[in-house]
Amino acid sequence: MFPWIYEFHWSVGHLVFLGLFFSVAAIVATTIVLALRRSRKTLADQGHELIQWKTEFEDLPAAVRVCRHQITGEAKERTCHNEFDCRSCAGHPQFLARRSPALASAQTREECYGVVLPLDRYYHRGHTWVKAEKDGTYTIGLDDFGAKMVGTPDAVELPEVGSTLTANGTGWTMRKRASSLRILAPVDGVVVEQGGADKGWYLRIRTEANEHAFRHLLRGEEIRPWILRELERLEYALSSDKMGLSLADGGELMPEMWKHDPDIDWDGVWGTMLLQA
Amino acid sequence: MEQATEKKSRFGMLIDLDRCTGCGACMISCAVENNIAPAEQKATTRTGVTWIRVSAMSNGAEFPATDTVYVPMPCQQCEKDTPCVAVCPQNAVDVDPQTGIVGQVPQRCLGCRYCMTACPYHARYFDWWDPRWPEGMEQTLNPDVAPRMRGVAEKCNFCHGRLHAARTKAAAEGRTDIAPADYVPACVEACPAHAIVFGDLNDAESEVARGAAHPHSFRFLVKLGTESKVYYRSERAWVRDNADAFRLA
Amino acid sequence: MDKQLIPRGLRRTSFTNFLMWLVPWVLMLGVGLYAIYLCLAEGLFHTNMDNRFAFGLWIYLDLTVIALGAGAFFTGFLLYILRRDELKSVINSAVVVGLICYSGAVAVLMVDVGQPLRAWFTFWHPNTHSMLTEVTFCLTVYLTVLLIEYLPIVLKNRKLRQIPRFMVFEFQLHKIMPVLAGVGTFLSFFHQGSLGGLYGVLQGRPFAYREALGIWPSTFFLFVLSAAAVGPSFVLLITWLVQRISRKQLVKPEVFRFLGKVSGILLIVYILLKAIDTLIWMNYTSPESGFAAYMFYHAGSFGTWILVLELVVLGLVPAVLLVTPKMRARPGVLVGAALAACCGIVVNRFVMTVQTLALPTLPFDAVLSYSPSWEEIATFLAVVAYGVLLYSLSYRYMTLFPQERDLYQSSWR
Amino acid sequence: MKHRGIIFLLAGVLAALAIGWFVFPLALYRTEPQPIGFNHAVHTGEQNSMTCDMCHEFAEDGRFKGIPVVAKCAECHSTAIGTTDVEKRLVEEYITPGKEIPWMVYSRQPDNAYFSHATHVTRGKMPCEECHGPHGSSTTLPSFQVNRISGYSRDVWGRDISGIPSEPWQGMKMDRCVNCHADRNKVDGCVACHK
Amino acid sequence: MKLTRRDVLRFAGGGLIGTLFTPIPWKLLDDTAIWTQNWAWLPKLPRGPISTRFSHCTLCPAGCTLRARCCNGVPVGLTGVPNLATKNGVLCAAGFASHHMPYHPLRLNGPRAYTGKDDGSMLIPVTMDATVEALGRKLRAAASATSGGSVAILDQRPGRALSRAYQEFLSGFQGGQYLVSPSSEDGTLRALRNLSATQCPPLGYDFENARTVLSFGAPLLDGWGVPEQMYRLFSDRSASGRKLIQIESSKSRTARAAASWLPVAPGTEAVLALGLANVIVREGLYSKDAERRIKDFPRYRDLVLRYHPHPVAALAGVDPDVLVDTARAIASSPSIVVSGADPAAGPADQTTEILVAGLNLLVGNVGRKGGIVYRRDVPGTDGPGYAETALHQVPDHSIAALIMDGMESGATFPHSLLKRKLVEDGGTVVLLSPYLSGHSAVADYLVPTASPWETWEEVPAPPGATSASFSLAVPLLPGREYSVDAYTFLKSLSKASGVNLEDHGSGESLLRRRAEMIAASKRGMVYAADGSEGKPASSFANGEAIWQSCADGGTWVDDAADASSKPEFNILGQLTDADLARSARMQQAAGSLTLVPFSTRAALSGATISPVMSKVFQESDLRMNGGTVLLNPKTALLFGLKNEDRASVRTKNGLLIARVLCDPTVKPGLLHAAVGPLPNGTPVADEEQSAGVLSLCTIQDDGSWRFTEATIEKV
Repeated sequence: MFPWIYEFHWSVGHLVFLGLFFSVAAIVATTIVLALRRSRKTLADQGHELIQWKTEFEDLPAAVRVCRHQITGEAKERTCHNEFDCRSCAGHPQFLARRSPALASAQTREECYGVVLPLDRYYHRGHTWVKAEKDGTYTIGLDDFGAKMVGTPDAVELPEVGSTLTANGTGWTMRKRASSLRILAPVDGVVVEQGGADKGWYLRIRTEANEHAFRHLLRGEEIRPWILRELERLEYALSSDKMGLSLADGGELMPEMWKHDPDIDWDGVWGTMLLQA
Repeated sequence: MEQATEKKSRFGMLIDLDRCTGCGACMISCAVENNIAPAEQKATTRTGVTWIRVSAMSNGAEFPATDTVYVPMPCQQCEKDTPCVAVCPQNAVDVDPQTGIVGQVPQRCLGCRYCMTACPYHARYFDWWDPRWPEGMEQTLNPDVAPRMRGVAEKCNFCHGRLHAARTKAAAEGRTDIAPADYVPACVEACPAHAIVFGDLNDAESEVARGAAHPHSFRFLVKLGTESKVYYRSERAWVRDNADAFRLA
Repeated sequence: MDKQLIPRGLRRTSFTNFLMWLVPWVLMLGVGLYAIYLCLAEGLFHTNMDNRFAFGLWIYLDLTVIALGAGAFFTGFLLYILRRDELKSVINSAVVVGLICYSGAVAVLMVDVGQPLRAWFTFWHPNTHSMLTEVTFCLTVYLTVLLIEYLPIVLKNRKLRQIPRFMVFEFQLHKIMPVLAGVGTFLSFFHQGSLGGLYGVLQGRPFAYREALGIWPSTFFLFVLSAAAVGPSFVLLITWLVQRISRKQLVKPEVFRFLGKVSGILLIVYILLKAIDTLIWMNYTSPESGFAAYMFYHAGSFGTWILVLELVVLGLVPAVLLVTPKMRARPGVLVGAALAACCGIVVNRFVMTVQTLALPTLPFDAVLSYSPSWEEIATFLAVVAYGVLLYSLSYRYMTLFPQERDLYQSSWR
Repeated sequence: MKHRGIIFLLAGVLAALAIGWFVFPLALYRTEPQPIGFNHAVHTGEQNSMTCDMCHEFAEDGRFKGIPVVAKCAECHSTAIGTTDVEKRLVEEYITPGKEIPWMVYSRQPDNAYFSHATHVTRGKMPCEECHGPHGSSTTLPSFQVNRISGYSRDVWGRDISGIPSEPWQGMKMDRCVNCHADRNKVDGCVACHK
Repeated sequence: MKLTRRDVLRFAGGGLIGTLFTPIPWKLLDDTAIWTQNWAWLPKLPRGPISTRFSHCTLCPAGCTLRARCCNGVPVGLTGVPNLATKNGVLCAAGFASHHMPYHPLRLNGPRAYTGKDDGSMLIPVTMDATVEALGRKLRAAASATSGGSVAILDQRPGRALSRAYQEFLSGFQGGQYLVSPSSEDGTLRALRNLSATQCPPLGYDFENARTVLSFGAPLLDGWGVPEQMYRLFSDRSASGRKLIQIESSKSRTARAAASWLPVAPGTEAVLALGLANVIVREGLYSKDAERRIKDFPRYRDLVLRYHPHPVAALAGVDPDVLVDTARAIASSPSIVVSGADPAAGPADQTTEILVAGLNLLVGNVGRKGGIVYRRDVPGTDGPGYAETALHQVPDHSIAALIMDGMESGATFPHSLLKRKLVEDGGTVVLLSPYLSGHSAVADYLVPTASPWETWEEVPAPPGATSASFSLAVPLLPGREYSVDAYTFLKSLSKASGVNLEDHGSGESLLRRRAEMIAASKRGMVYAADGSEGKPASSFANGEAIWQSCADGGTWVDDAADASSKPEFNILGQLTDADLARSARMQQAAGSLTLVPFSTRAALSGATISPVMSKVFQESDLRMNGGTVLLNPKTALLFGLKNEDRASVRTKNGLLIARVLCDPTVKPGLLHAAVGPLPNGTPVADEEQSAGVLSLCTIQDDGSWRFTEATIEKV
């Protein structure tokens, strides 16, 4: 195998054979080392949050990855390949440019099927919102859809004050029954205060945000079609798991809705609805 | 140190099938010489270890025209593209450049048995069992040949234990070449009908070289191109005509 | 705990049901492990192999299993190198099947050799002329590659993903998967070929011996081609089987059709070349070594029917079915043809290994038969059980079919 | 602590190195006492100036007899010549009852190796020391150590656990035979040295 | 500082990396591989000084000279000694492994007695003293008039000094019988001596000078007589002017090598002999001298003339021209006509033996160089000896107590033959043997004697030798404390049974005494094992010097006997018309076969051979293991059998499950059944199988068992 071991032949065949073998072994080893080094770097750069979202997004069903412009009816069929990050999407500005201002609603809140969503804030498709506060900070919370669907969490684990949030990364985690739910952060920012369900928000953050930084979030006239679609999705998630069950009376979303049928794979339902694999 | 020059030999054999009576003395003397263990209870003709095996070859004619020769078949010591050497993954088989003997080192062998599938003469054997002798009988082992462990292939090597002894003797007497009389494989020595001749094929004067050139001499499966060094001889044409391939029953 | 490991949104049977499913396989594995112990600790006399049938059931099935496991490399090749993205939906499953096939084959090989503790001598003192050396080197490295390819699938498990470094490593590893796929393809080319060469170089076995093209006998290339041809068929078959057993739709029908098409095209090429090779062997190679080819088909119970079976019934027929879009569109025909193609390879490997050894060479030789001992069968079944167990665990706790959830949620659209 | 991780890693490496290089050899080899002491130097020294082959003889057929039998010792020591305890024991325990001394042989090769002293010493004129080192001038016998796994004498691998001989004569593994033959352009097959 | 799990993992990881830089993994890898090359249960080679000793093989009566290569004094390899002036030069397969015999797994390690007989009896250890005492009682009882039988000794190795002691011992009993095995080798010679009307000296075959040898089924080239001599004389068909004609139903190894072969129908040999005689008589080719010496020549001639070659040839299934040629060949040159059969098939029937002997007389072979010559007995045994009877010729139910000495070597016989000769209630059988094999199954007492290589053993002249000889098997190994010297045992037996036996010390001193007698006779030559010229015995100072020479592997060979003796014979004296009638063709029932047992000398059913003989008996199909039957492929087809089938063989005596092999050299209609050995030393299963074949045989009125009607059926 090596020149210093007897029976090593300096013949062409022998050298080519062993050369190929060592090359392949070297390539495989290099690949592993490369992957390890890159992982280290990513971890050091705190890039893992984004990576997690990136990979999980890939695994989301196509039905979830529908573009917001399809939801609003602006596009016929359009699947997002950009991890819902409209900030770097080339198509999004064109849609915006074409959008008629008349679409804007005069309402201050949307309410359908028992879900109440105030329009004074931006919504993330993972059912969080971000709202500008008067003191220049922003509050982040779980929207009514999410809150009703999950109910009162058994435990909430919020990031420490001073820690950084990444849009689409982990905002905070909640435990409900046996499920551990990761709530996606709607925007980048630094946590300045921890909140909770009782305060109406979960996190207060400081961010360098501008309009562009919030571009990927849903707003105004987009909320209603989106929430209708989410309801449909929820109903499907529930019905496909257990035939016959659908949303409670008239399709209204009830608080602690899991209690209607605790045997459903709620972990799966919540995960699907909160966009996590 | 002075460079020892040794004569390069090509040891070969010539087996006279007309003389062979199929008595089996070669097989037993071989087993004793080479420390081949007795069979286990369940061993059969197909799992047994016999470095030289005597098989009966029939002319296929009906009684009483039937005729049979016994064919003693040791390793044929193939010379060219030796089938077993080429296939061994870890060089446990080689052709000794000094003697032309195809050597098998059981200590290197991993027991993959590829060599056995490669050998058209079925002259290689596998140790399916641990070698076991009845209690006390291990004292009778030939000190010049190491017993093989289970799980390796083994085969005839022209009694290289005897070659070693002859070399040691030659060296002790200050000779570089062994005396032909000092090196005779056990089966050759044992054959009561003197049907086997052994010697150096490189030596044109040797009995084996002269015998091999005889028109009645032949080798088995010669068209496979293995250039074996074990020749056979028979006056009977049907024996020679049959040597190239198996026959349909 | 069990629930926490199952990928979110996938429906899996209850843990009890799953355990019940595992029990028979664990038992099978246990019996096999005992047989393996007997062979390793006492000797290979526990097998029914003998000096003439030096290779038995194990080698035959190893060759078969590795040919079928070719789906892993070939799917990887199509996906990562040729960028056929539709295969994304089966690549994970293909990798697991490949891993099972290869690791199982290597495990059986370690029982098959008489002195497994000396197996490393092949690396230390390699005889590079031996096809087996090539096989050993390539198999070892390729098995490593398969393990590395399997790693991301494991790391993607829901629970393991929660550890950031695993998640990131998985991501990074996945990014350079094309390199590994390329390496895998390279290695597979050689060892699939070498397995063919294993018999093709046997000058002393005129039934198997083939003329060389370059430094390899023609069987080298035929084996590569045949493995590549049935690999996709086997992936198709396994996927179909898992669908039937789990009663779920796991991939889209067009994936099946695509796999069938690839298999069919390659099979056509393979059968063509194999036919040419057989004709050359019959008319030149074999007669020149002193053996008329017809003799091989008149000895013992091996008639020319085996040739017809291999080349026509289980070769040309499925190939034609698979390349015809109309036939391919019918699921029954598609699966049936894939099954036939796989059986064709099973027969081919049988002919190359078992028939080669059964046929005599010497004039006083007879056609031999061989039937494996219970230890041999149990050892092989242990590998099957191991495969089922590994696949079941992977299927339950890992995402083998990325389209599964999608398909399960897509009907409402 | 910033380097906590690396410290534990290094500690692990160091512990492994210590165990591997110093504890492992102790565990791998079993020391067995020689049945009786022997002073080569007394025999080969100026006073007696015996040569190796006076005791380590060849048989008629060229076989090397190895360690001499007690009868050979008795040629001189039929009764004690000196005053040492060892010699007294030799005479009392072995020579007088005619019992062979169960020597443990440092350079014993396994059954599968064939080595002809005649070829190397008689014809090749190699000095004994080239392989056996200055064993002939030792005053005491070194400890005899057996590899617990392979059963070989430690001297076959070489005293140094690394396998790299600290002296040219150390180690009697196959590499040494092969390398020496290769240096002399001797091309041999396996059967040349394996029996 | 608190130790966390992560710290431990790091430490372990570091350890793992560090270990790669230590010898641990690499050395362990190497050592485990070396371990597989030397594992503890692999036998270790003997190491020690190499020496050479000469001795003689005692496995069969041929008594070949051999050279033993010894390590530490223990024989590790045997070879024949070529170029000797005496009889020997090569070894047979069994002989090459005879040094394994002391370690045979079937070795008896103490006296044994059967608690019962024929009824699942048990073998139990007994003490030597108890055995001797019990036997003494039984012998005395047997000798008494009321027992209905007599005391007999079956000597499986006759001609030794010990044999003489046995004869002396027997003379102490009323009607004591000295028996030998029913060997076929000297059947013709025995028949000749029985035909003699006047005193006939001992006889031997002078193969060296014979030009034609006609063998009636004797396996001359398969271990018959002195194998080396046979191979030397007959294996080279083209070179020598010697002609071997084989009359045998199948194409055996001998028939294959013979110059011509007459595939005779089984059982028609006697008729064939008459046909040959017919040609010789009609063509006047017989010896005129012989005509004078055959006292009943006219009657013989009349009988012979009734057997014209054509009908005889038709009956025997041979070519009439070949028959005539054969007759002319034996009449035209010094020839030997010898009857015989495979050692397992026992002696030829009496009629055949007599008629074959008659052929020798007819062409004048007796007393002629190149024919059947006279020889002398070993000094000390000359003069009126004790009557020697072959077991099969003893009257039935005549033996009340039987002592059997030695292992089966030259011949074997079915247990049923032995039982038939014993008194009705079974009598008492004692077997002196080192091994638990052979007839141990029918013995009441087993007395362990020393195995070969552990004791001095006399090797007398082989049967049919042209002159008497004396050589020794040399003990190279220390005897086992449990083995008994046969002579010492005989002495204690004589004491216990009250018989007078002259005490000559031990078995060894008995042999030394014989050497003394040879020295005193001043006859013969002593040939050393180194192949040097022989020295006359008279040149040796005393018996001790001859003993010494023999202990070094030498052989004493007697001088040629006086050829002037002209004994007279009655050929037909003992033959009745009924005998002749019986010699017609065997009637074979439709759908049945003729079972013929076969084996090789020294590897008979009960003979003990080295376990390594499995190479030829079990690990190849060169020789057949017990329980194998050979059939002509055509016959097999007729019975729906093919190679490697298992089949049940049935005769009127029993049933045997056998392995079937098709062999085209077997005459159609014959069923060759192997009476195999016990190569790998497993007594029970194999012995039942091999004893089985012989137990299937029907014993004829004359004590022979060559042909038995049988059927075969696939199972």
